[in-house]
This record gives sequence, C-alpha cells and structure tokens, in this order.
Amino acid sequence: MNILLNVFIIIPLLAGVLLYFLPSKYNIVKIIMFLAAVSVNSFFSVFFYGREILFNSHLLFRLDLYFRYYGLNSFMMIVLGAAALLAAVYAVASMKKEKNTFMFYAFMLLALSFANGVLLTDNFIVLLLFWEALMIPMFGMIAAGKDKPVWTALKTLIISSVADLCLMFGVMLICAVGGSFMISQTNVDISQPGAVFAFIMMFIGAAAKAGAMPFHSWIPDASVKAPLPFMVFMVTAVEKVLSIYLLIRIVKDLFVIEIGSDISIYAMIFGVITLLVANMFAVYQKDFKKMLSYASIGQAGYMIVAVASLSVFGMVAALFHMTAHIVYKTCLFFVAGNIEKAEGSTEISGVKSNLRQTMPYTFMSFVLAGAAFAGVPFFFAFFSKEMIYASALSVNWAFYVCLSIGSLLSAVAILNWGIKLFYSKPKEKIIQEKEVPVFMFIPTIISALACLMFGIFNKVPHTLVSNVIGQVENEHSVIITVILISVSVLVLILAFINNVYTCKKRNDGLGFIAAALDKIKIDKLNENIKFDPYEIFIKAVTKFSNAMFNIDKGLNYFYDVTVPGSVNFVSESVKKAHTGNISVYLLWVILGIIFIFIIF
Amino acid sequence: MDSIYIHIILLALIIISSIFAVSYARVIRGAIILGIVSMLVSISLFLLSCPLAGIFELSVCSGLITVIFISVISLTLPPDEKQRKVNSVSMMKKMVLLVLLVLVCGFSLYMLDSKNITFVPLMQNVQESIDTRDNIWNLRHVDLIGQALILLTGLFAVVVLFKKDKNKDKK
Amino acid sequence: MSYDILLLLIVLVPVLLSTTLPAVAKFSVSIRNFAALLLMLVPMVFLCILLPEVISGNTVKYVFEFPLGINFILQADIFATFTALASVLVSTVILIYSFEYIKHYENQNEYYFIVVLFLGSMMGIIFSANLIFIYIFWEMTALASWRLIGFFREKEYVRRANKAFLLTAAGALFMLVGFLIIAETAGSFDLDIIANAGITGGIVDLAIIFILIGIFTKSATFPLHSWLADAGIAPSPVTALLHAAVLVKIGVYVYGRLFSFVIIPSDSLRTAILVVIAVSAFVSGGIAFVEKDIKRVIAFSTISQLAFIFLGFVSGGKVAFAGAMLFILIHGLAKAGLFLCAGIIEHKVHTKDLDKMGGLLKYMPFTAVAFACCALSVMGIPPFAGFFSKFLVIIGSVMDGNVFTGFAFIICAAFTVLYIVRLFTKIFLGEERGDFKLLPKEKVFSPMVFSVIILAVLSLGFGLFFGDIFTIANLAANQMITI
Amino acid sequence: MSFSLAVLIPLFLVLFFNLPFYRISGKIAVFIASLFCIVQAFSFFLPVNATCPAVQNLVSYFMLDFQCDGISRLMLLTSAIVAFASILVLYAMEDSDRKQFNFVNLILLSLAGMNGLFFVRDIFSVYVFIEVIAATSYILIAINKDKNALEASFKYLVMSSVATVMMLSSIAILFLVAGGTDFVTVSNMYQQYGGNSLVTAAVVLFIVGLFIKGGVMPFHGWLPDSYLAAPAPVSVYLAGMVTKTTGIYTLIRLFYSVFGFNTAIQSILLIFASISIVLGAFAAINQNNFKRMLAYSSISQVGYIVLGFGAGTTFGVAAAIFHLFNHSVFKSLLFVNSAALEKQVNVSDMSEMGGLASKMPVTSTTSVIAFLSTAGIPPLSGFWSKLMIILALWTADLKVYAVIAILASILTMTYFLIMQKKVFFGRLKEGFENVKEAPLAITFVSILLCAITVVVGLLFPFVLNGLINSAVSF
Repeated sequence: MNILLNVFIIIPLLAGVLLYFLPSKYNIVKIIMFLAAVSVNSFFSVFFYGREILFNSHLLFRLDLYFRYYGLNSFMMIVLGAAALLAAVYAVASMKKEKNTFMFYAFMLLALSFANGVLLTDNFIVLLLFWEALMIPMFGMIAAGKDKPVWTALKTLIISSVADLCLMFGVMLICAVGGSFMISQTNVDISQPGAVFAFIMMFIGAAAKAGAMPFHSWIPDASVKAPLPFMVFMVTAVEKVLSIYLLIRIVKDLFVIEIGSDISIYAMIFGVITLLVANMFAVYQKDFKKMLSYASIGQAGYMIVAVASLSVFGMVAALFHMTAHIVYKTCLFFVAGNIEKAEGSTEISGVKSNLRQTMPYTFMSFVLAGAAFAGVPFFFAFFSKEMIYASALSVNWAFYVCLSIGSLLSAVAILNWGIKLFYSKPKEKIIQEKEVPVFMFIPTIISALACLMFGIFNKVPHTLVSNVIGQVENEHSVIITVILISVSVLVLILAFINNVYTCKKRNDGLGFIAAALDKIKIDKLNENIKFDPYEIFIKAVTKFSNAMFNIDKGLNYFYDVTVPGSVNFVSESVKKAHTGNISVYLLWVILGIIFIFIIF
Repeated sequence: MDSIYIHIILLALIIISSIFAVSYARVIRGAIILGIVSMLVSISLFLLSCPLAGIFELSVCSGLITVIFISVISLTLPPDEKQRKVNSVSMMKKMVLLVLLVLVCGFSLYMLDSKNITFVPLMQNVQESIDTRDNIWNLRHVDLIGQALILLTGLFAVVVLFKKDKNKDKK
Repeated sequence: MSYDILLLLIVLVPVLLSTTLPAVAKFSVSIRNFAALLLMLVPMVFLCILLPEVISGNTVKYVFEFPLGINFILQADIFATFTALASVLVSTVILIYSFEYIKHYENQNEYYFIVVLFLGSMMGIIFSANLIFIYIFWEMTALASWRLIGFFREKEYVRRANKAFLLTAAGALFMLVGFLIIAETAGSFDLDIIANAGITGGIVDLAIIFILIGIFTKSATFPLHSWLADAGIAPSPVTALLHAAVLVKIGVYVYGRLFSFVIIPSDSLRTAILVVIAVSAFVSGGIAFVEKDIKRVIAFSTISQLAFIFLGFVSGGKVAFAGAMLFILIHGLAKAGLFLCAGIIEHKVHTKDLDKMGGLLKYMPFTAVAFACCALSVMGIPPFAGFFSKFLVIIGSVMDGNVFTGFAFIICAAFTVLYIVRLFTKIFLGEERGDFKLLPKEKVFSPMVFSVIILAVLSLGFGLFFGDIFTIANLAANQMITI
Repeated sequence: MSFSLAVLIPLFLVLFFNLPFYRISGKIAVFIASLFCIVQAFSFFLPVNATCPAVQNLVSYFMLDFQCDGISRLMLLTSAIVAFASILVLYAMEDSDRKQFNFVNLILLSLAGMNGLFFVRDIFSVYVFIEVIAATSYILIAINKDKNALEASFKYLVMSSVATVMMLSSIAILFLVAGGTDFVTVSNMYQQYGGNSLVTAAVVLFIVGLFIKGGVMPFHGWLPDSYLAAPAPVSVYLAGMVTKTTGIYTLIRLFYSVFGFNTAIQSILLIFASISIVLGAFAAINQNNFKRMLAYSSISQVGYIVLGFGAGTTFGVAAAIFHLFNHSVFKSLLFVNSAALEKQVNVSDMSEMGGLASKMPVTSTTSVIAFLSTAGIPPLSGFWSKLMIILALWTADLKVYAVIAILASILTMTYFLIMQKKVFFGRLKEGFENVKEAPLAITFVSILLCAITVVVGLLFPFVLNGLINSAVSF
C-alpha cells in the first residue's frame, strides 16, 4: 500500500520523459497521456487524503527518500493536483497550434513530480534536491514560449538558483545546529548559536520561491513571454504551494520562536515591503498579465505576513489565503488567456473590440474572480483576508494599516483593468469574435464558480485547513471582526469611487490614488531597468569581477615581467663581469685567497 | 755567514730582477735578466746547503735555457719603434698590479703573524743519507713515468703548434 | 595473480610501455592509437578488479626496499582506488577525443607518449606511500605538462609552457624541503611510520606551509595560479586532461592523502588555509565572469572549483572528506566535458574569443546539449551530480564549525552559476556574430562529439546513481579519518 | 698490478704510433684508441686483482706502487666513457688525417696522465700527473691554432701555472713538516700537527690551487673561454673529464684519504660551492653561445659536487662521487649535442637557431634528457645524485646549504628551458630546412650517453649498491 506513494513522483516523471521522446506522429496519444497523468495524480491525492504514512522509498538517485505523508502535505497535494488539472486542460486547449507544446507538457509533468517530491519527503537533502530540481522544468517551460524567450528563462534560472542557494545554506545550518538530516526530528530553539542565521536564510530562501521582493523580477518578464499555462501552473500554484508549505514547516516545526519576538517583526516587515511595492507597481502596469503577476507577488506578501505572525491563527490564515489565491488567480489568468486568444495581446492598446458583448462568459468569470481578488465579502478571499488582517492586528496595528493600503491598491488595480477591458469604447469598428473554444472556457468557468462557491460556503475550506494545521478557536472578539469587516468594505467603496468617478481627469483610469502615487514617482521607478534588483545585482557582480580581473592582470605582470626582468638583470651583470682579460681573473683569484684567510 | 740577512737580500734581489725581467719592452733584455734571476736562485740554493739542486739550476736554467732564448730571439725581427712605445706604456699600467700584489703579501704575512705562528719543530732524523740519484731511480718510479709523459707532450706540442700545415697553403 | 603485483602493474605498465608508442607508430598510426588506448584500458581493468578487494576493507600494499630510506611502497586504499578510477575514466574518454582532434597536427607520437606517461605518473602519485616517490611522480607530471602545453611549438606558447613548468617545478622543490623536514621529525619517508609517529608542533606547521606552496602551485590556488590560465593555448584534450580533470587534482589528492590523518595541521593553520582558498575561489570566480577567452573562463572556473575540493579536505570532517572525494570525480567529468566542447567549438569557429561567437545552438545541437549538461553539473543543479558534491562539501565544512567559510563558498556557488550561464549564452544563444552558415554539419558519431556526450551522460548518470558512489565515499572517509 | 697497465698501455700505444719508420694512418689510430677506452671501461667490471702469469713477469719490472680503491675504479670508468665519447666526436668532426693522429696521441697521453693520477698515492706524483694533464690540455685547446683558441689556451696556461705554484709550495711545506710525501706519512703528520697554522696555510693553498684547476666560481676565469675556443671534441673531453679530475677528484682524494674533515675547511668548501652554484647558474641564464652556457652550467654543477663532499661525511663523499660520474656523463652528452649542432648548423649563436627538434630528432631528445638530468628531474640519474647530496647535507645538519642546493635547481631549469626554447622546442627557423641529423658517430655517442643516464636513473638501487658502495662504504 505504501509503495503507491511513489506514484506521485513516478507517474508524472515517466509520462513527462515518454511524452518528450515519443515521435511526433503519436500526438493524440501524447495529449491523452498528459491529461491522464495529471488526473491520476489528482485522483491519488484525493485517494490518499486522511492517511498517516511513513515510507522510505529508493526510487530515485538510489538514495532513501524518507516519504512522510500526513495532514499538511496531503492538503497541499490536493490543491496542487487540482490546479495542475485545470492548467493541463487549459494548456491542451490553448497551446494546440504552437511549436514545442509537447516540450512544455513534458516539463510541466516533470515540475509536478518534483513538486510532489518536495511535499512528500521528510529528509532535508531530498527536499533541497527536488526544490532545486524544479529549476530545469521551469527553464524548459519558459523557453517553450512563443518566440523562445531564452533570456528570460536564464534570468529565472539565475535568480531562482541564487535564492535556492540561500535556502541550501539555511538547510545546512539547521542540519549542523539541529544535528540530523530528518525534518521531523529537528526542532531548534532560536536562541541556539547559528539558529537565527539559519532561520533568516531559510525564510529568505522559501519566501523568494513565492517571489518575495528582491527575487521577484523574473515573474513579470515571464508572465509576458512564457506560455500562459506556465503562469497558471508554475507561478501561481507550485511556487506558492511549495513556498508556503516550507514557511509553515519552518515556523511550526523547525524553529521554536515565541510570538512577539523581533525576528517575526522583521519577517513581517519583509512581507509588508513586498506587499506594498508589488501592489504599487501593479497599479501602473500597461499589460494585464504583468498586472496579474505583480498582484500575485503582492498576495505572496500577504501570506508571508500571515505566516510571520507566528501564531497558529496566522498559519491557518496563510494557508486559507493561499488556496483562495490559487483559485481566483488561476481564473484571472484564464481570463487573460482567453482575451489574448481572442485579441492577440493583453496590452491596453491591444484591446480592440468591446469584450463585454463579444465574450460574455469570460466577462462574467472576470467579475467573479475580480471580486474574490479585491476581497468583496461573500467571495472566497474575503474570509482569508479578514483572518490575515486579524493576525496582523494582533501583532501590531501598523501592519494592519499597510495591509489595508495594499488591498486598496490591488482593488484599484483590478477595477481599473476591469473598466479598461470590458467597459472601454472600441476605437475601430467592432470585430465580431466568437467566444473562445470550449475547452479553454471550461476551466475558467469552473474556477470562477469555485471562487463564488467557496466564498459562500467558506466553512468547508476553513475546516479542511484548520484540522490540518491545528484547531483554533476564534479568540478575536466580535468587535474586532466587525471593525475589520467594516474597514475592508470602506476600502472597497473607496476604490470604487476612485475608479468610476474620478477617472475623468486622468486618461489611465486611476483617480486620486494615482495622484498620490505620482508624488512618490512610483511609475518612473517601475519602468526603468535601473531599479530592477536583478540588474543591480548583475552590475555589482560585474564591478567586483572587473576589480578581480585587474588584480589578476597585476599578478600576471609580476610573473611575466618583474621576475624574469630581475633574473635577467642579475645574469646580465654577472655576464658583464667576465671581461675576458687575464688580469681581471687573476685579481679574482687574489680576492678569493684574501676571502679564505678572512674566514680562517 | 748564512745568517738570515743574506737570504733576505738574495730574495729581494730575485724579486726585483724578476720584475725587471717582466717589464722590459725588449724581449732580449728580458731573457738576459731571466738568466740572472736563475743564477741568484742557484746561489741561494747553495747557501741552503743543497748543492745538487744548485748545480742543476745553474747549468740548466741560467745556462742552457738562456742560450736558447737569446739565439731564438736574435733570429726574430726586432719590433719597430712605435710598437715598442705601445708595449712600454702597457707595462706601466701593469705596475699597479704589482703594488696590489705587495699589499696582498704584506697583508697575508700580517695575518700569519697575528695568528702567532708556532713554528713546527723540524723532523729530527732528516734523511740526508738518501742519495738523490737513488731516490729518483728506484724510489720514485711513478714520477719517471710522469716525466716521460710530459716529455712526449712537449714533443707533440712542438709538432702540432709549430709545424706548418701542408694543406693550409694549398687551400 | 596476487593483488600487489596487480597494483605494481597499474603503475608500471603505462609508465614503461609508453616509451614503445613512438616505435609502434612506425608501423601505422591506427595501431599506435589502439596501443595508447590499450595502455589506458589495462590500468582501468586492473583497478576494477582491485576495487571490490579494496572495498572489502583490506588495503593492498606492494613494498620494494630501497637504500637511503626511499623505499618504493605502493598502497591502495578505497580513497586511492576511487580517485585512480576517476582519473583513468576521464583520461580514456579524453584519449578517444584526441584521436580525431590531434589527427591533423604534427608530432603526434610525442603527444600520445606523454599522455600515457602522464597517466602512469598520476597512478604513481595516487598509490605511492613514500614521500620521495610522491615527489618523483609529481615532477614527472610537471615535465609532461611542459611538453604538452608547448605542443603547438609557437614562440609565445613555448614561453608559457616554460612558465608553467618552472612554476610547478619551483613549487615541487619547496614541497621537497617540506618533505625533508617531516622526514627528519618523523624519522622516515614512509607514510605509515609518519602516521604512527603522530608529529605535531611549530616545525611541522612550517613543513606543512612548505608542502602547501607545492600543492597550491600544482592545484593553482590564487596567488600561484597564473600558469593555469595561461595554459589555455594548449590543444583542448590537453587542457581537458591536465587543467580540468587530472593534473590539478594531484595537489588536492596529496593534501587529502597527507593532511587528513597522517599529519594533522594545527587549527590556526587550518583557518589560514581556509582564508586562502576562500580568497582564491572569490577572485577566480570574479575573473571568470569578465574573461573574454573561452578557455580562460573555464580555467578560472576550475581554479574556483578546486577551492571547493580544498574546502572539503581542509575542514577535516568525514562528510566533508567524502564530499571532496566525490567532487574530484564529478568535477573532473564535467570540466573535461566543458573543455572538450570548447575544443569542438574552437575547431569549428577557429577563434577563442567569446565576442566572436553566438547562436551556435543551431549549428551544433549535440555539442550544445552536452555542454549544457556539463555546465549544469558544474553549477550544481540537482539531477546532475554536481549538486550532491557541492552540497556535501559545504555542509561538511559547516558541520565542522567554519560557518563563515561555508557562507563565502555559497556566494562562490552563486558566482559559478553566473559565469557558467554567461559563458553558455555567449557561445550558444544570442545573435550570430560571425558567418557560421558554412560550418560543416556536425557528425554525431565522430570521436570528438561522441566523447563529449559520454561525459555529459556520465555527469547525469553519477547524479542519478549517486547513492552507490556515496557509500564508497563514506567507506573511504571512515577509513581515512580514524580520529 | 694490472692498474699500472692503465698508465703503461697508452704510453706504449703513443710510442707504437710514432715508430720512426712506419706511421699508421689517423683512422686506425682512432680505432685503436677507442678500443683501448672500451677495454678500460670494461676493466671496471673485472675483479680487482686479475692476475695472468704471462703479463705478470713482463710487467714485473714496471711494478709501480699503485693502490686502488673504489673511487679510482669509478673514475677510471668515467674517464674511459668520456674519452671514448670525445674520440668518436673527433672521428666525426675532423676529416684531416694528420690532425686526427695528433689529437689521438694527445688524448692518449692525457688519459695516461689521468689514470696515473687516479692510482698514485703520493702528493708529489699527484702534482706531476696534474702537470701532465694540464700540459696536454693546453695543446689540445690550441690544436686548431686560430686566434682565440691560442688566447684561451694561454689564459688557461697562466691560471693553472699560478695554481701549480700554489700546489708546489704547499707540497714543499707539507714535505718539510712531514718528511715524506706519500699519503700515509702526510696524514699521520696531519693528525699530529693539524692545528698548526703553517700546515693549515699549506692545506688552504693546496685547496685554492685545486679550486683554480677545478673552475670553482671565483677562480674560474679561464674556464668559459677555453671551453668556448676549444674545438668540439676537445671541449667534450675538457668539460667531461679534465676539470673534474684535476680539480675536484684530487680535492676529494686528499680530503678523503689524507686530511680528514675539520669545520674550517668544510666551511670554505661549502661557501665557495654555493657561490659557484648560484652565480654559475645566473651567469648561464642569458648567454647567447651554446658552449659558453654549458661552461657556466658545468661550473654550477661542479659547485654541487663540492657542496656534496663538503658535507664532511662519507655519505657526502659517496654522493659527490656519484654526482661527479653522472655529471661527466650528461655534461659530455650536452657538449656532444653542441658538437652535432656545430657540425650540422655551424651557427654558434643560440638565438639564430630555432625549432631544430624536427630536423635533428636524436640530438634534441638526448639534449632534453641531459637537461632534465642536470636539472634533477626524477626519473633520471641527475635527480638521484642531487637527492643524495641534499640528504647528505641534511643529515650533516647543514640545512641552509641543502635549501640553497634545492632552490638553485630552479635556476638550472631556467637556463636550460631558455636553451630548449631557442634551439629545439619551437618553430623551425627559415634557412634550416635542409638540416640533416648529425653523422652516425655523434648520434651513436649521444644515444650511448643518454642510455647510461636513463639506465643509471631507473636502476638506481642496484647502481647505488654496486657502483657507489664499493667506492665509499657508508
């Protein structure tokens, strides 16, 4: 029975490898295999739910992989499976005509199997192994984009490998301090020497996976160039799942930190910075997909803040928000995909026809998902946002203020894009496009409905999440919940007013919010490369290596010129001393004799 | 009679005449002076009571060698006036070396004194009895071989160095 | 045939029979090539026979008494056999590569003779357990590297070959002085007597410093590394064999052999060495990022990767030792692959300047894939073996207490990723900065491309089957580090 | 008994060659002389006192009181090898019959003198035989009668006459004090009056005389010019044997069997040896002329020999003897290579040559092996003898000199690498396309000498027990 646990890794891996190497005339077989693999994976994730299994498999690398299947990663695997299924269906539908689709499918399966690997294992080395193995499928998927965007792929490779190195060092430290390679057996008190350093490095490594601030700059580029299913599956689902899973494990199992300690404050500040900056950039994006990618970075900021509050309530909030985020972000990306399919590009200028009429269903799912994204009550994300606000408030009120500003900005951004996409008057003549093909359409609707359903019956996901992490009674008093709800409603109204009524003055549809932001010159910040952390990092490295190059040139000069020069000088002088006439030589003989007498 | 002063005078005379022998521009004068030097050496040998060595020195070095030198030099052409002046000038330059040599000897002597040389007691039973002839012929065979070899090398030296190469003229 | 005779043959067959190669070449070139390959395969087969025997725990030993205390002892324990197998494996692949590469250059006989002699002396160093014989084979490798670097006989190349020979020989002489000091304090040149004597103290540290000068010249650590970068002008199989896979590993191996349990350096000396290798890793990593010539980039990356291996041996723990030992094998394979690909590229494009290359992916897909695999292994991306060895080395050093050096080497690992990615993009991607249209079609089964593919497959293979080699490394570590 | 033959046979041969009525041709003389050298070489391997009655009574009259121990037998072997090499080089280089004849006679006379020197046990006869060798080498240097050959030979004459004056005066003092000149009486006297300053002054004078003869650094003035100016076979013979026998062998013989070692004399030997090693190497580094560079290199290698036996222990003497044997082999090999170059390319300036390895494979490979052995690269004989010298110095607790000896081999390597780069190991310079390999005689000799170096290098343990232990038991 436990052998079946290998299924999570073996099936996608085998399917991916087969899919890649089968000759192209079996395309239909390959598609079926692809969908079958993903559905089997999600089936098994559901099938295994609720069991506690400890199993040491020797599947890959002839190392023992110590699988441990229990509540937390079972939930994560269900979410991942579902997202993978939706993305797979959408991918099959949307990427039929493109060149290297099957490469993309293969790498998607590979990524799925490695992600399952990370979730399943209980050994640090294997965790790192699968964590960093994700880089190759990520590189492959981006490179499988329309015009082979290899530069973006390599930028992703560099950024994520640097981030993974931080994580690797954190893992090393914790193994050294904790003394064992097993995750379940390490429980390090923060006061031990080196534990703080380990916590910081692991936290950065994990948060970076979700796209925390300094490591985020590959996500917007990828969103434009990479194929859309990549953004849906990889960026929204896998990255967030793995990052939050590890963050929760760090905070819950690996380290013993008391709630209010200053480490958690720093971590929350780190999350808030990501949140604020990302949402500010989101407001200004020219491309709908770029806006979505910045928004998802912002949401990652939310989750980090929730986890960093160290309370069980915070962790439940983070997990809940993660699931909500995955659902509505997938739906928004599907909407973006549909528009791109129909319109050719999601640039502001690109939208030609009045989409409200031409694509009614997409419009409807956009509304549902947008509402969930903005945090409209009775939608999926509303409840998780409230819990995050509560946990942030319990730590410090300043965080709560920043969180609400963040959600205001995101609401403004989504509303702005809603108006632009669906309510703008078409410039040229109306081009009658029919709705997108059915298969692309189904996942969008499913995810949109999911937003609504889980919003209304939010008890179901809440119970699922809390019995995975730990029961928490809602210790926040009623008054606080009322205040939270009223503030968030106020935020929504504010956003609505800003977008609808004050957009006359500025043509880009952003009201007084944009005016406030202009004072901080955010938009210039966002556009030019100078402030992209990746470019800053590369520039610093080039400066350092030029300095080293000069050191080496100096050293070469020493070896090639000074040493031979001095040796030649000495030998030249000795050579000149041999003048050749006899009297000089006799003189030397005499000097030699005198020298001997002196010695005696 | 054979007090220390005689010997010192003789030694000084020998050194001075040998310097003159070296410094003369005309080679013929040098050869003659060389003859005188070897005569002085034979006198001092007689004084040091080893008559056989003295006789050999007198007859061979001052006699035979000087005669050969003079006869050969007289056969050669004397150097013209200008050449002689050039040679004499270079002679003066060498004098500097002489001064240096004297300094060195003085210095080494001084060093020897400063190290309070204790003179070694002479061997009591100096074997005057061994006749030099007997010594040469039966005790020291090896040196005979050495002398034979040197004679042969001398012979070959003359053959090799002074014989005109027949084929060189043809070339 | 008893095992110690086998061990003797492993060393003597390549050294002595290599002299017959120029004679064999008189008959026909192919026979010579085959003979050279045979002379490499014989030690490999013997090693494979020896490995199980050695793994089962008993070290094979061959002793021949010499006067003056310089007795010829060959000792094969797991560490030695493993490294020997690693170097023979890589050298055989490189030899296959050079069949086609060296075909259209003159004085090939000398090339094959020296390469086989070099392998023999490498075996000699690995197995000899007497300080003087380590020095003897050490100098023979310096001699081999001189003749091989100067293979093209240009005036400038020969000057660099001379520089390389002088630098390594000078280092070796310093090492000899160190050996003499140790032999005097411990009483004999034999390693096991020195180990039992357990010598420590100021004089021993001085001796270790002298020996380190020799080791640092041979394994090109920062202050003494300039000969390795200049040696890029040698033919690529030579740079692959000498400056990536085998020659530079000698210094590291001797460090592991001498200073893991025979002579224990004091802690202050250990931290000093850690500082030096960290500096070397940083500097060479930095230079590799801005270097223009393709061979120099890979050479500088070798220097920085060597610092990793040093880290493993210097920190002295069992995990670190196992990591360093595996690093020798895995880095040897990957780096040899990179150099050989550079050779293929240089053969096609006739230039070594990175700015004149670009977009070669279309014209040489197989080489590109092989280069990518080796590059990923050097960078340490998981399914490839490089990840495991890098991880083991750094975690070993962190567990032995030097956290900051560990952090420094993590930054160096980031550097590695940077300059390898830059190298890959400059060669294979981007727009073509040269007319590569008229390139001859890339034949997959030509020895050159074939051997590069073998190396790539091996890098991936050792990654996928890492468990086995890790158990061997663990056994060796337990055997070597007995304290 | 049979060792007196070693002196007598060459003497009779010379007489036989120059019979008044019949003069044999140069070629036959060369052949007979080389035959004699081979016989002498193999005599090393014969048991010491091979007595065959026939020869016994014939030579009885010439019973010379020679004693012979391992060192002399080893020197006999080396002198035979070097003489054989020079005669063959002569055969290849000179074509005029008369010159060959003269040359062979002089070589035989010098060989006789040398053999005598090896076996004699009396310091005055040591002086006599040194005089014989010196006289023959004056003439050999000036055999071609060109201007700088005569000048070099004159320089050598003056310098070695100064040396002989010193030696003679010191022998006189020793005779005065000891009453006899054979080694035994002198050593007994020395044991008794060693400390006396007059005796030490005599010993010092003798050392200086031998230093001048051996070409140790401050006294080496004549050496580079005479090696350069001498014709090729002569320079092989000179570099190979003469300077080392007259200078260094006698030094070793005196200190080994007559005067023991005391710290003062040792310090002189060590200081002058290290000066000549370092400065010799420096002087050789950017010489342009091939032979002049080899001259300076042989000064520095002689420095090694003196350093070796300056260690004062019998192990040091053994190391010095072994290095003397090795050095004479690979130094004469290098001079044979220079002779080959001179014959084939007749350009003496190294910078004009280039990449001759392709055209002259044998000469270049043998020169590489010779250079490696001089520099002390392991598998070859030079390394073993240098290692023995360093070990001797190390065990005699003279660590500073050992370190100097080790690091000086870097300098040795530098000038030989420069030589290789300029002459053999580069691109072929234009104008040398039709250069052929050296004639058979020279190539045969170079292969022979190279084989000796390699064999001695590889079979070092057996060589050490057989050759060296017999000479000096340590």
